[in-house]
Amino acid sequence: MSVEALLGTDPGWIILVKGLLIFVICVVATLLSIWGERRLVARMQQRLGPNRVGKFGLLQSLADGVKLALKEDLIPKTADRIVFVIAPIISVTACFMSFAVIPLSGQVNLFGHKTLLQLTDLPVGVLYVLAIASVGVYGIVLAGWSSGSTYPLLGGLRSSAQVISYEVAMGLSLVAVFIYSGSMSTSAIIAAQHDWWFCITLFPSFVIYAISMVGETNRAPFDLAEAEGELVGGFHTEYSSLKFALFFLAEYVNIVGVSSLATTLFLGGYHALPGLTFTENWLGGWFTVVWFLAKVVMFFIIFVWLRGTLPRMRYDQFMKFGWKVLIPFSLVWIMIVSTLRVMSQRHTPRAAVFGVTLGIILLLLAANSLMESNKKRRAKSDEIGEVSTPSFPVPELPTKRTEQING
Amino acid sequence: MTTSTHLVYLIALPLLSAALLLVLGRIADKWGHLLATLVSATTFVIGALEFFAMQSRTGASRAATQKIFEWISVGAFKVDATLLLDQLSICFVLLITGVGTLIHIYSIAYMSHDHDRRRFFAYLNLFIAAMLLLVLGNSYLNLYVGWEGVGLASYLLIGFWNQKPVYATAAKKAFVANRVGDVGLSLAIMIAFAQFGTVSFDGVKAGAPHASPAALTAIGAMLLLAAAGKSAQFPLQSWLGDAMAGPTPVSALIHAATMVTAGVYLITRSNFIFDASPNARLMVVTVGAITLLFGAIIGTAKDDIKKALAASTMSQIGYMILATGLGPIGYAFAILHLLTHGFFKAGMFLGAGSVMHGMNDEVNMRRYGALAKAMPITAVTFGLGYLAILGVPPFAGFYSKDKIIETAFNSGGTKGILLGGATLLGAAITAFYMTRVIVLTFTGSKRWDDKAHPHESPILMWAPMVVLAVGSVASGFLLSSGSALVNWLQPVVNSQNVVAGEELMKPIVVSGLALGVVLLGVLLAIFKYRTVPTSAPTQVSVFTKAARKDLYQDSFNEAVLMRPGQKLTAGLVLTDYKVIDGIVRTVGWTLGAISTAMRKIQNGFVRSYSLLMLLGVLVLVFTIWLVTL
Amino acid sequence: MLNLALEVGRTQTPEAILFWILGPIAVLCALGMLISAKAVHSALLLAWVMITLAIFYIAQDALFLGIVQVVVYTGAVMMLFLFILMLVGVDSADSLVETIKGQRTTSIVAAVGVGGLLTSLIGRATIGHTEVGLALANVNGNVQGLAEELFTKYVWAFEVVSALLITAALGAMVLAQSQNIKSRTAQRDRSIARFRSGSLAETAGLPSSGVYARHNAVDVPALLPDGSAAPTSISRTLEARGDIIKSDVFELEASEVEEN
Amino acid sequence: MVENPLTPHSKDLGLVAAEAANAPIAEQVPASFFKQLLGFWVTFITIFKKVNTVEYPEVKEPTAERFHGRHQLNRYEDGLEKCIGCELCAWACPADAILVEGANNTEEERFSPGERYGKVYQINYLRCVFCGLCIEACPTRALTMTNEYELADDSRGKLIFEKEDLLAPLRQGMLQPPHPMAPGTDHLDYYRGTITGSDSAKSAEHVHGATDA
Amino acid sequence: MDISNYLYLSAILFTIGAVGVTVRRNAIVVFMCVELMLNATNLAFVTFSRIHGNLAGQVASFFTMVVAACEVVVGLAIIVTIFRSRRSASVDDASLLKR
Repeated sequence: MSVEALLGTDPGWIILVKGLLIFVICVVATLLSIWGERRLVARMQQRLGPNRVGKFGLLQSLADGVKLALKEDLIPKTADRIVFVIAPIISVTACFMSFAVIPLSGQVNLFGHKTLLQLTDLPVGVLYVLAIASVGVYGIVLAGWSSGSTYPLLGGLRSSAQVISYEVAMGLSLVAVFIYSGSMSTSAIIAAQHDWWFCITLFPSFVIYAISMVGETNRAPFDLAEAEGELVGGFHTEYSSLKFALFFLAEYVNIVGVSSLATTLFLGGYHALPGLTFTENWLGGWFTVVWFLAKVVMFFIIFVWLRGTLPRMRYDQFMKFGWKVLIPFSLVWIMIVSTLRVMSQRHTPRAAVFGVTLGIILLLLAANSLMESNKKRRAKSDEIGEVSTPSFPVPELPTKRTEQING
Repeated sequence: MTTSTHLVYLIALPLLSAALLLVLGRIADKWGHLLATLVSATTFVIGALEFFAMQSRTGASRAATQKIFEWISVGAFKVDATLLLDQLSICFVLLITGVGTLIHIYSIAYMSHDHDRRRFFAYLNLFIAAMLLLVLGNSYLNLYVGWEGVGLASYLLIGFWNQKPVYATAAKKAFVANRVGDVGLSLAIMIAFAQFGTVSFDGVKAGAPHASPAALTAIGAMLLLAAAGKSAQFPLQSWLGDAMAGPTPVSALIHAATMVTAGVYLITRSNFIFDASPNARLMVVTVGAITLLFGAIIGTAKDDIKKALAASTMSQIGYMILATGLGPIGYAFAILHLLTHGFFKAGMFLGAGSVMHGMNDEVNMRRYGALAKAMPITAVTFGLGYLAILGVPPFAGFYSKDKIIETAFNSGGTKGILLGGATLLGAAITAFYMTRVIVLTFTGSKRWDDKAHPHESPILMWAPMVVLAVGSVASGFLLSSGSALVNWLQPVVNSQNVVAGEELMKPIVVSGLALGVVLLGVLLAIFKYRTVPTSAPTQVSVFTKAARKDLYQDSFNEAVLMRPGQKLTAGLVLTDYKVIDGIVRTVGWTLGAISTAMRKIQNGFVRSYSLLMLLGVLVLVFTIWLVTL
Repeated sequence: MLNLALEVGRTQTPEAILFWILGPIAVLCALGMLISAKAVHSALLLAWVMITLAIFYIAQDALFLGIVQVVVYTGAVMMLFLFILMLVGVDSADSLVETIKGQRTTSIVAAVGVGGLLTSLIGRATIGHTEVGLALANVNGNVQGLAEELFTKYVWAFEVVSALLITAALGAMVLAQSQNIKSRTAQRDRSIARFRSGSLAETAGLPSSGVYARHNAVDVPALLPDGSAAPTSISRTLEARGDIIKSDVFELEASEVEEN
Repeated sequence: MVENPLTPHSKDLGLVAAEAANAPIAEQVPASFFKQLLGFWVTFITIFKKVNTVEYPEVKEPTAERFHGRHQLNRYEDGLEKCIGCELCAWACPADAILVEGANNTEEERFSPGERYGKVYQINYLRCVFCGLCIEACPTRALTMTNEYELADDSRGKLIFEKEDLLAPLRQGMLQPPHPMAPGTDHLDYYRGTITGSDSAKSAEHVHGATDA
Repeated sequence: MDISNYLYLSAILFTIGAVGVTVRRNAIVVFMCVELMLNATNLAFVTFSRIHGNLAGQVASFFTMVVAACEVVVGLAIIVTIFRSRRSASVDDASLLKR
């Protein structure tokens, strides 16, 4: 049955149930992912992590959440009260909204009703996710501004600049997917990955998306907005209690969100691994949810791994990386992809396709060698030439290694 | 009609190269000339390939077209930028790219000491592109673009050394004279459009037989004016001598071989107009005859080697124009003469350049003499060109010029005798002044300073000369053997559709006559220039004085055109100042007074301005509201 | 909400409900933008108006345009406004007192006049009360339909607009960055410049006053290792003020250098 | 060329072998990209390594011998306090955490062997930085530090330790002061450490016990 | 519902924007009002598109968006430049042209 047919016949209550289900999944995923992250990072540092509340510390996040909610709610005197309250709400709302178009499962039986675990399927679904993400930035910017103090303002500006910049790279990386799937709807993109997942055929896009999704969610090593050494807590420095908890929630739901988008766009969505497709019929189709969640969890583990491994980048390096590496690279990649796509659609002979590919590779290599030689030349020009010794005694220039033995 | 996809490269490549060289600037200094030469050679190769492809086709499918884009589309009026390569254009394409490439090569050496060599080559490429566009366009409008393009390139190249005011003036002069011709062309296009509703060659050709004779004559006259401007024909001939201010390769390429022959091309291309209008043809032959004598006479008195050659060019193009005016067979002979002339005149210009190169840019022939020993290759190649222009068998000029003389005699009646006589006389004078050039330059006693050390030019310079010399020896025979060119051009100009007129003289008689007068001219020149004073004698006849002054062409222009123009301008300026400015000033004063009052609205506040705009919108909307009520 | 909007595009009554709820809110927000003293509040209210319009677009079968409206206007343009507001620091409340006489009254009257006339014109218009609907135009999908229009009929305009975009971006960069075209000389650059100066004397930086000298007052020049005074060691401010003692008094005699 | 006087002599500074001294300085360039990726392997493999965490409330590892823990006011063998109320510890304290008020011993009420004893002795553990300067300042070794570190509490008041909180517990043979010095001894004997807790203490205990009873 | 309601709404929003441009002094707010006017016209375009049943209106509205984005970028850069030199974002302070 087609997606429209499945979704179009949903009665209102099914939509409500699905919405509720998505909400529950997001919140539970947040609680579990905070716990999982803490446990995993702890193991990477040879620690145990939270293990007190509940079995294996599973309820730790819940306990923290309750604690946060019960804390005193402070609003700074210089804050803009209305905006201060609205900001976290925008953040949270936006991050939940993007789940509307993400298919969590294949065809399932929900209370005797055949449907998909997807709220709606838009022809411009992925674009919609990007739009919602751009609205989500408001939460950060407004939180930073409305706090009425310097650190949050700077943090807010930083993180929104970051999110906007990386959104560009992210959008560009998705263009290749659109070109190959011929659609912007999530279900059509999943269907287009029937033969090969896009993470293989469009590997560069996948890499760019994976990098920019980390930048987009303000996560380590790109968590400059909350660089404790520089900005205290970033945009949420002045926030406390439930409002802070909302930001926390938003951050993790965002992570789950971008991970699910990555799953949908590059890892074949809710489909099983190739060769295991028979599992998709288990539990009346509900087993596809497991596949979907497994892939999301894999992405989340990568997030955690990155955080456990990499040091935080410097802000200017980070922006440079986004604008001068990721974006140009994706532009070039899109050109290549569209060329190949047009060739394949026009049934250009295989030899021509290979020729073009070879040419591109040669061009890239040439560019690389040019850059290398340029670098070498610059290094040469950096060398200090001969210097005359003045009339009075001065220490020798440190041109040689002199190691001093201590004590 | 065949559709080709490669024609556009003929124009695009040199244009791109020119743009690249101009845009890149000094970065391209090192390799710019090589790129330009390479591009030029490439266009030649493309042209040659097209030629062979065309040969392999037959009949109507020989001509090839390529539509580049839809250029103008206004209602029913549609002009596409389409290229047309037919039998006529391919001659020009090969000539332009072939001679052009040789001259590119020549210029590498000739311009090697110039700082702006890259710019020079960029202009050369620009010229090649424009000229190719001119000969490849399939409508008058396309041709017009190329026409203006070569005018621009010529202007840029004549004034290439524009640091000298004289050269800059020469460039301007050429440009203005060309503009007069351009007005003629644009008028011709407009009349054609008004008459036929189209400007494509095919459309005009189809419409020509049904048009009114007056319109055809008008178009023909205007086309002739255009041709006269571009090809330095009477009465717009005065710019060509001054155009020698440009670097010698330019003179060779543009002002001898290619651009100046554009007029011949234009008339040949418009053969359907001239065929249908005897009046226009009469004008053409008149202009041709006048110019051929005019140029020849000027040539006898010039001491500047390049100017002497320029006068010769003028005269030779006069021959061609005359030939085009003689009807269908004349077109083919005109083109034949054009091609051979392209070879030997370019060769001789390059020879002159080579001489100048060896003589520290000295141009006065009275300071040359006995250079044959110092530069043997130059002397030999120049000599071959000389023999060709004289029309000595079996050199190229013999085949082309004699045909023209013959056809002129055969055109019938008094007209035939007059024209034939003019061409014969021209041939004699040609022999005289060309011999004079040879004698003054290569033989006799040495008259140069001790500072000059004449030497043979480098291979890059003499190699093109040799190639061109070979061309001037062989091209005539090759092109006319078995009426090759006449047959080739048949589909375009109907050259075999000749109504057999009565033959006034047999060809052999004409040839004999011509050779006789030529011999006369040669002997006269050798006799007259046994000894040559290093400075021109001042006690000379009125005719010599007149010839030295270019037959008073500049004075004529000044008296007839410039002075009355100045008077008119002065009068207009006075009127403008007193009457029009008076009115304007009154209006201005009034407005000023009003503005002073209204200035208070201009308070510098953007918001006030936007409010005024809003009020304007209010008025507008209110008007609409009222109107639709 | 999106789903709802999609639904109502196809039926009449829900669209009316949507319109009569969101329309007045949009008008109120626009009015709020007009009268709020804080520019940030204005920006937020405007952003909401734009989102409302996006929903209206979607309700009118312009799905792609609706999403693009959110991306472009809400996501980029309004975000840019917020950025500038915060970066420039004009986020404090504006004074709403009118300074130009008659400006406010005139403009409100004029604008209301324009609005009233427009409304009246729309009311009288013969076309516009019925619709043809986009079902036919959108038969291959809204995005595909738009793409076909854009890349065939309007491709020239599309290219021109893209050129405009690039030009605008360049222009903005030139305007905003003109002061920063040259990279600032950093410590590293200065250090390299010192070593490149050709003499080792400069490499270590300027000596501080009083070093090796007989006194350590700020107006006493440092002594270089050969005993000569280093005038560069004294602050230029002191020099300008004239608070300086002749420096050669403090130089060591040649004999003293020997002893040392 | 004259030898540069400021050039360090390799011998003086203990430079390593001449070869190493002449080696050019390696340029500081980042490692290759793939080498940098090794970091991911490090974190990954650490997951499977043994955890260093000590599960504290259940498992308590012994501290180091000289761990600076809670203070303790010591006693002589017969139970008399060593503190003489000199306040040197309070003076030495950089954090101003110690308050001492001395008072005179009387024959009826004797807490320490000499003339004076510490009547009030407070250590504020909200201020104490456990530097141990007080220990060094103490002339009678009355103040020492224990290894005890579990000092958390839920009110500020509870973290100001009084004398009774700090005093060492009475061991076998000790008697709760006030009680007189062992018969036939003076404070110098105490100081020299000749006092044992044997008889005198027992008798004193006996006496004490009798009075209690 | 009468579809011309959208047109009425568009007219009202346009009017509000126009008032804002003439009344507000803060250059950035003035710009925002201009954006509101553009948005109002966009709404009209989309509605026309629906009325006439072709996509030309939507295309026009698409182009409007791009041009508006350009305008905002350049405009804001100008505002920033003015603000740097005059420390004020009031349009009334930038009235040098009157002399």
